[in-house]
Amino acid sequence: MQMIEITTSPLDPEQVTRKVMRDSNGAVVTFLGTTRDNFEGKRVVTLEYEAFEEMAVKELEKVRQGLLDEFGIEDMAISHRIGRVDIGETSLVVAVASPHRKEAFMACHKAVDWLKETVPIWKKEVYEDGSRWVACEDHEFTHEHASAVEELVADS
Amino acid sequence: MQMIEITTSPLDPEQVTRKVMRDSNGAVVTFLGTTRDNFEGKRVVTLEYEAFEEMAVKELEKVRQGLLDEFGIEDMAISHRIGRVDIGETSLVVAVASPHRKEAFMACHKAVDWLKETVPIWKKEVYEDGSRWVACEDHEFTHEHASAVEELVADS
Amino acid sequence: MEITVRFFALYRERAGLSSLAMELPDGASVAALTDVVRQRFPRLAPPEVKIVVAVNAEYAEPEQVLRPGDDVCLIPPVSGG
Amino acid sequence: MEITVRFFALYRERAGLSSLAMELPDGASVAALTDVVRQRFPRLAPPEVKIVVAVNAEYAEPEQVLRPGDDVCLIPPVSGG
Repeated sequence: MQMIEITTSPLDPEQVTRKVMRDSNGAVVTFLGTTRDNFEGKRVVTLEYEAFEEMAVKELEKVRQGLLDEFGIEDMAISHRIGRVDIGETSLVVAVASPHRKEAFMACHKAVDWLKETVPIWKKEVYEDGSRWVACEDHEFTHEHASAVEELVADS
Repeated sequence: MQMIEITTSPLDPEQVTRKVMRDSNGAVVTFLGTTRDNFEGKRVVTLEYEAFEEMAVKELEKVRQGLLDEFGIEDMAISHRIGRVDIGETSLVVAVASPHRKEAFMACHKAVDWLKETVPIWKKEVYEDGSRWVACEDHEFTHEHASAVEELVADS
Repeated sequence: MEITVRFFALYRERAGLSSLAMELPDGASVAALTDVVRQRFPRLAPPEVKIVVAVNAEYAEPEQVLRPGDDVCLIPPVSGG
Repeated sequence: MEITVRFFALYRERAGLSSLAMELPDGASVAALTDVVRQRFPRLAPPEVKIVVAVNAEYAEPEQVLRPGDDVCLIPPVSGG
């Protein structure tokens, strides 16, 4: 089964989620990144994603394998849509399953953070009066935060 | 729209997720609790859930409202199935959407932890040679962990 | 006063019934009720486990005073999810 | 040696082209390439922004030596998700 996918077709979150479900897992966490209708007060009309596909697949596989190893789990699937993605549509699906929920939540959150930092995919926001390539995402789950959470997890 | 639901019917995760999606949100996190085929090495045949329904709905609404307030977000839906739930089937769906992903991840994780501590629903594991009421879940995301993460979130 | 007590899940199976009308002194507290319950059903819960009570579908403190007509439920350790 | 460099997204639009064959000394490093790129396209990226390079679909360090036939891509700041 293809656990990493870059496609111009609309994403099917349920199909991506089904890839990671197994009877030995008790928890499934699915993240959907959807196109917001605004950015810093400006109305966004649509988004265009471009990828360096060959490399993006490799980098997504590094994210996947790195987090499976880190959390000792086996099931993660990532699908990224490219090309035009309209408001409310889904550009990213990350699905993670594990026997217990903590690993699924942490690995899914870190996967999204990690892929936003390293995977060669670019987003162009199209406004009514122009467009711009988004330079960098809100890197909210910083490395410091991530390692602090890791320590908490190790302690608990 | 009914954001809290307790039902004997199979859950539809996509339908629960759709309840929380809006064009102003950019992130959706959906948790599925599924029935594992084993517990401490014993093979589980099926699960039976029982609820004190009137109170469970009230307690789920407290979880939902408490976390919407805590994270300053607006969209969370929780569905819990009761009665017989077979292996691999979904007993719980928690869907949270927010403009940015951190709030959706944290609120969804805390919702699952919180509801497992307070909502009057009981799970009976049925084995090939007997059954038992599960006394307490793995309370992995302890209060200490939760408050430490809150501080990290406030700092970041 | 008469108080009807409902039993769920583990407690229902251990008590062998799902509800029971109990006679209590007027103004009896939740703690008084659980004392009577423990005498009546000594194997319901081990002494170190607190018997949690909900009154009218809200968790109740031991000091809470019961009134006739209250919906009183014994809540075994929960395990939803 | 001749190295073909590919431009994506923001860099493609700023450079006005999606690939360019560049003549570089044999044994030139990634850093030497980005120096030449900056001279050729002064508005590609401000001086404080590092131009990230991928060689054969892997991120490359500035010291990495280029070889004829390498697939060299300039990677603007990413924004997937």
